[in-house]
Amino acid sequence: MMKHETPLLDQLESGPWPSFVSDLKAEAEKRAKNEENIEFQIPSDVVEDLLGVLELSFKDGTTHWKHGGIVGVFGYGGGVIGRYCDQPNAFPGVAHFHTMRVAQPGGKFYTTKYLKDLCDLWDLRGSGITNMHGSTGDIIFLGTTTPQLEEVFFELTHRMGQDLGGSGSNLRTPADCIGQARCEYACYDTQALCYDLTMEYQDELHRPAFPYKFKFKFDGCPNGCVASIARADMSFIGTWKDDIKIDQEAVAAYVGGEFPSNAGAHAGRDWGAFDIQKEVVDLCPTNCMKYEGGKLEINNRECVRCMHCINVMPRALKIGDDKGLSILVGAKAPILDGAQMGSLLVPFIKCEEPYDEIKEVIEKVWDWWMEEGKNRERLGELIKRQGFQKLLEMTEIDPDPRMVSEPRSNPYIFWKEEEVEGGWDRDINEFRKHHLR
Amino acid sequence: MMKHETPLLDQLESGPWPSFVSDLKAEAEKRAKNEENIEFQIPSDVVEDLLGVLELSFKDGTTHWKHGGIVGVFGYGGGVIGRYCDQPNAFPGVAHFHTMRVAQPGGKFYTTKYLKDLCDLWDLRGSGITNMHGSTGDIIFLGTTTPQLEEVFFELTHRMGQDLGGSGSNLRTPADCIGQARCEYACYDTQALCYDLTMEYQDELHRPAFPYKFKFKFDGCPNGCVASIARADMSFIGTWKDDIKIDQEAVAAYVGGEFPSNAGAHAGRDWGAFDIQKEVVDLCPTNCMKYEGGKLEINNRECVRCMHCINVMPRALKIGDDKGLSILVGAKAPILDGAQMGSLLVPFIKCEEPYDEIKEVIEKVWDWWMEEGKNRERLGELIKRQGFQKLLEMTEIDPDPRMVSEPRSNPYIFWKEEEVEGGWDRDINEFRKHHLR
Amino acid sequence: MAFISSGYDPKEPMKNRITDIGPKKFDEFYPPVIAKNKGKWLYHEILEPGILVHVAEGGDEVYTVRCGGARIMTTSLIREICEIAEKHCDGYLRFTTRNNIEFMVDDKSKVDALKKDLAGRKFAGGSFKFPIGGTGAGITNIVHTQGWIHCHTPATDASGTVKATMDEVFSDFQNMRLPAPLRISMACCLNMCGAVHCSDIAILGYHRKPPMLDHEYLDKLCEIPLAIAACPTGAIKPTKVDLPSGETVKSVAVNNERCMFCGNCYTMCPSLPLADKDGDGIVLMAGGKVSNRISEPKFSKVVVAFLPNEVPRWPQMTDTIKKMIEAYAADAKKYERLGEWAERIGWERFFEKCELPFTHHLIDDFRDPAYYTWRQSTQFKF
Amino acid sequence: MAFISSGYDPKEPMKNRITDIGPKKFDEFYPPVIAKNKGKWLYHEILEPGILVHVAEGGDEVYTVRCGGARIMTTSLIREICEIAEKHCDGYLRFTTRNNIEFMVDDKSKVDALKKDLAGRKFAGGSFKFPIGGTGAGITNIVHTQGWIHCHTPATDASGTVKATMDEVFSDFQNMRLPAPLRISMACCLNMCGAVHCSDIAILGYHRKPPMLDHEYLDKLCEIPLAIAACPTGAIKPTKVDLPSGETVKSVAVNNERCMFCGNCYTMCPSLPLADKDGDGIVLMAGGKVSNRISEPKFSKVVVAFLPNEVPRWPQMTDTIKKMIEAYAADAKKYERLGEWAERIGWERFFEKCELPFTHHLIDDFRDPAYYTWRQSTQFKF
Repeated sequence: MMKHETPLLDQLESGPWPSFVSDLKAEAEKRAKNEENIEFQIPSDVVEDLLGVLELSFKDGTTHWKHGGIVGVFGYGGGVIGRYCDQPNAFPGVAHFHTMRVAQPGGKFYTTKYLKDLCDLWDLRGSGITNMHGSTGDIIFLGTTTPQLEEVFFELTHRMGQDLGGSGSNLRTPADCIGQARCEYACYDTQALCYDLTMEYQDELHRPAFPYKFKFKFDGCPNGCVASIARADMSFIGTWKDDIKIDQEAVAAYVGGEFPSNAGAHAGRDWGAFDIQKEVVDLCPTNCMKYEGGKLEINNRECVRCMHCINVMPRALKIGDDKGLSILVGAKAPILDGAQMGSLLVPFIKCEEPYDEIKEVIEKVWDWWMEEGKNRERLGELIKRQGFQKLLEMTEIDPDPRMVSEPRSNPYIFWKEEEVEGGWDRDINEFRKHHLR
Repeated sequence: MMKHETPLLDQLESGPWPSFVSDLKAEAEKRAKNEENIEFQIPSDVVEDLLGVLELSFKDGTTHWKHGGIVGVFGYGGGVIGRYCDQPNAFPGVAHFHTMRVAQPGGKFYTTKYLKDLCDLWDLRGSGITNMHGSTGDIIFLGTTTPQLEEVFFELTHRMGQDLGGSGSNLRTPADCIGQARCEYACYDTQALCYDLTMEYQDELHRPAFPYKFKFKFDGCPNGCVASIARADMSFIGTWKDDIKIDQEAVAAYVGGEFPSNAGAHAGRDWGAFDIQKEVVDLCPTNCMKYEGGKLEINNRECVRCMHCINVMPRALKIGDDKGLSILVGAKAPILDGAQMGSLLVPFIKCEEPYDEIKEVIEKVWDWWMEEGKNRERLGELIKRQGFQKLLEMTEIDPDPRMVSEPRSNPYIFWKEEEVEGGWDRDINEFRKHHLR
Repeated sequence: MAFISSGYDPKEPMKNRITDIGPKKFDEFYPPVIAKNKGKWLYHEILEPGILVHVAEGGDEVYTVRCGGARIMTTSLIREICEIAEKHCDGYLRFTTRNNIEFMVDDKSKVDALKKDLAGRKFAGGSFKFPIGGTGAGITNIVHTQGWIHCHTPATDASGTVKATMDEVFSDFQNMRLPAPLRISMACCLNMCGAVHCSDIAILGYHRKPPMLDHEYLDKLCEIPLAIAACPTGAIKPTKVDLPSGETVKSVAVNNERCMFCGNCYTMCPSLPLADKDGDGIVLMAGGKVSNRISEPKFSKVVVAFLPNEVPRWPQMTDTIKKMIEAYAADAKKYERLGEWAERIGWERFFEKCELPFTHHLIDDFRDPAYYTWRQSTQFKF
Repeated sequence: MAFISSGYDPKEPMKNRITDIGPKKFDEFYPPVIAKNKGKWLYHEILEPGILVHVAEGGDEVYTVRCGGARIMTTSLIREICEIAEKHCDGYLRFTTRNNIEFMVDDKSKVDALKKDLAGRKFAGGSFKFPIGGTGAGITNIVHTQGWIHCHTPATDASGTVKATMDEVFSDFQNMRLPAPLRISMACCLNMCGAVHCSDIAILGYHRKPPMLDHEYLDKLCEIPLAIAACPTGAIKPTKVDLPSGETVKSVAVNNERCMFCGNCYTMCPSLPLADKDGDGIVLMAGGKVSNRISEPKFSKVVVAFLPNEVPRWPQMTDTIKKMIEAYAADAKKYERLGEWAERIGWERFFEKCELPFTHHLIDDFRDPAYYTWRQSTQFKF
């Protein structure tokens, strides 16, 4: 018998999709029984009260969580988000219900040993509820009390060799796609770069010195599986400079229907026989392909590496050998000034340890943003406010037509005095000799 | 022998294109000789001094014309632009050199009788120099003195039945394309509508009551030969609602090469034989055409009336019968807030005398703009500032997805109190009963 | 319960302190077949919905079974996942960016037992614990935020709306009949922790009432200048208020007409709550994408300005989503993402085919760029 | 010279005054064949460059000979036009929107004599008075503004730049070898009386020095608040200035860093002149169009940030224009307008093929919409 009735939430137990309500109810029961005799360090009815307060929100259509307040672990400015219930008397188990962000490993690969250690820790010192994973990528420990924060941190660092992630106005835990670990499209080792930068910038991650949050995300190719172009202040997206490699025999196998096109992704409907002309050549955004006499040709100079043809025929077409990445900057969600996607700052850069060139770009961007950014101004907003040209000036990167989808359509060029012959100082009296009033 | 040496301008006499310098020099000589003994009412060396001051500008790279000052004809706020030379001693003939705008007839058709009457008047009372025509469309009398302004106006109105055009913060002289007078594409009688509105709004044209200038332009079809979509605060662009009419025999004649495609417009190069698939069907922006078995088919419901197919085969394809026009609003050149093109306000409206429905739209737009527009704020800027929705509210036009190229991508909807259940007044103390601080 | 010390000494917080060690290094967690073949993968194939094979240069293969899951997850469920991974996968597993769980085996012969095991596990309420799917031209798991379960600014619930939606579109999680992948995302307010602004379909919580003013406490709990500066439209001004007690306090006044309900002021100041049962609800957006495939990445567009919070299953919301998906599935061309389809047919047709009303709210009126969304052309469809 | 009164009495301006009669009604000026067949035209054809025929339902035809001309035109030249029209066209003629002159005859037999007559007329300096052309897939007359000949704000000359350009591209005025029509426009400052912002190629006069401050006269000649309000970037502030005379006057101060040289302040206040021999020159824009044909109307883009005023023939400017036209002619597909070509090949290729340098000035930094011109995609060409 649960502590609170949850008639509304109970209706979310039916249906095929995994029910978080069922999961939570089972956990609540398990904690109530406590067959393993765990010495819970926070109230054992925390899950029941969480269900109770959520049911109340379903009933009255509003949240019952209050602002965070400042809680955290000593010396860190992020990693913990304070959370308090606004009905603590009715739901004392969740009166304090703080979040801890645990930095996730690259590619989100795990051993069960590691996960079970996390579970043991969190069963003892927290609610037993997690997010796998939070929006930015961290493992989220959902709900504990203030005294447990340092304890959890101590056990994480001492017993598991594991740190907290970022929150607040600092570098957020960088996230990557699966990359070369299990993907043939990856143009660079996303996990290696992500890990290297994460370790290099631990200070920025834990001790806020930024105007606002800052996100790195690492996509191995333009397919963009971690959505870095939409979500990261700095997106690192793999690309290549040379030719797509064609295996003409494999092309023939696709045309002949021996290989499933698009890696089988469209198998749920009968779309008819694979038609290389219609499905590949005609859909190329730059029309740089030709299929004639059983041979596929690509004018690579006109290719924009959209990945479509490679996605459709992964066994026949391979990314090039001269690989690297593009850096885009400024993506963010709508608040406050409207959403932005990343804008292309570095069309191509090699991705080689120790990544000095990449770090140089990062640090120049940060120097500018820390100097000029206003409180709670994302990088994208600063670029908009001071201009893309200012970004180029501060990063000492040469302008390149690749940085724009089109040149400006307004002629409002802010010339600088040193660019204009004769400067700006002029003598009005001299002028008036030739131009009477 | 000319009064001023013009070595720089003289270099603009060579080359094939009509030389304005040659024309002006000839005129200067003619006035100097004055074989017809005209009693010039302004200095007879006006053209020589104009060449002189222009040569000076070529030499010193700056203009020598000053601000207008307020000159005009009694009771009119527009039609005259004052102009003074900033070197009156060196060029007394153009010390005062005002412009008069003469309202041009629709389609810019003329009789020689009319033009010669204008010439007689302008030889006597002005510089003998015109613009045929000014940027907005008027006949421009370029250069006379203040005392001649009323004289010219009197003669124009009394002897020629001809009025001045617009300038300043008022309705500018409306302009139209050649329309049904000599074009098979015209979806409405541009000259009739242009003339009717010009006469209806004479007061707005001559007596500034507007925040800034306002332009009407009338394009008979989406080809847009008077560029109304780029240049008019209110553009009237012909269109149709029903099917493009197809003459299959004529289609066959184009395919067979009997009729020159594109009305012969590409005859200067050998583009090869006409290929209806490549040149028409494949270029349709909505892919709504098919050419199979010698028959051209159009899925008219998906047609966006871009005119390409009709332009290519004018003898085979004709605009529909259910004709009317679209109204777009807000176009303007860059200054001050950046350029705008016209935005679609009325997707379709019939164009029938006495045009009451059209006038209703115009007057509602004006009422709003005159009420809310700031000094020197063009309509397009007001629409941007107060929003397209406000424009719809003020014109009482229902929202329609045709008005947008895409819905908003930001969710920042300014809901109004009356749209939200329960209104906005709430009791914080009641709220705090359920949500402790 | 007795306090159990980890070893941390609050009196000497720096003693033995370990900091800045970052996450675990990725390669500690690679299954052997991954570690061996990293960077040498040749190609992959989706064998059936939810089952992938990747083939490496040397001939090694890894078979992946992808399962959906709620991103809110108890340790009990994680332990169950571990149990499965130990039984079938030598103790390795991974999660995807979109909260799917992936179990990998290095031989085809191991796949069937794993599949069967996963498919057989259900929660007490009857829902699947580990539904297999989420691959290819179908619908994968919804990325989302916290909602009423843990956030102070939401305008709707996250886990509830997601469960309701995934139940509605479940067959497309286990099928690949769509013209292209369809990504649904959910954010419970427009802070958009989930960055849903580039999704094929986005569910967004939205407030519609300006903040209440808790004058009595405002100056005590908030820094007034920060609250004022937080407003993107400049709708908040400082003021003084006479309380019923007779006391005069510093507070703020809100120009309600200029409020766009973003809640940024509330984020800075808890005395300005917006949440309201009638005011809060759902905005639906559509047509975004992040991939650079064929066309460039696109923002989602607002296609439904408001739907009420109909707990517990938001039927109008799920019906509308379903309607969009069915219209898209019926009309789009192979490979065409939802936004590419809408652009090809024209948004006027999108509203017609999805049977959605077009209201004035959908016309952009936010700042200068709004202009670029209006139609500056005579090209449109009747 | 004696004053000749028109009959106007300055002492009684309202006596016999006629106002608000508008322009002449269009149909008074229609040639008979136009009046008869208005609204009944079936089709047209360009017989050769500059010569069109329009055929009406009943079989009537009108042949049009189109001639270029400078838009600045003396009465002598107009009289010559009238003489031609009387000789060949029963006293009718018309002008086009782009300052061409059109002579119309109602029978094919009349065309040759008219052509010959027109082609034979030249100015003393050797240029054609009435070059025939300006039709189809070629270059027609340049619409333009006043420039140094009559305007107070220009940054270059109009008639001079136009003459130099048309001489350079003259063969394309009389030919139809281009992929599509190419419209060149010219405006002598960014007031853009000529609205050149949607042209295939636009020549634009531009200042690059902030206004000089004529403090001594400023408050006498200007309304200071209007001058301040005129600045779109808020760069002008009120101030007081001590003159050498010792007098203190009200004036304005300009924040030069924020000046974008638009000259709007000068329009409101003559004591703020911008013009300067070194500072002023030419911006070239490209890729605009107004037609809705195939693609929607487009703005022109800035492709050359500055070229000096090299009088009298602006050779760098005309060379650059010629280079763009030749690159376009060589590379574009049939029917493709210059802007459509640039978009298809990508602007990175446009700069390469036209051999134009890409400088930082070409990246938009004007307000919020600038963002939309940056590249938010990984799609680009090396």
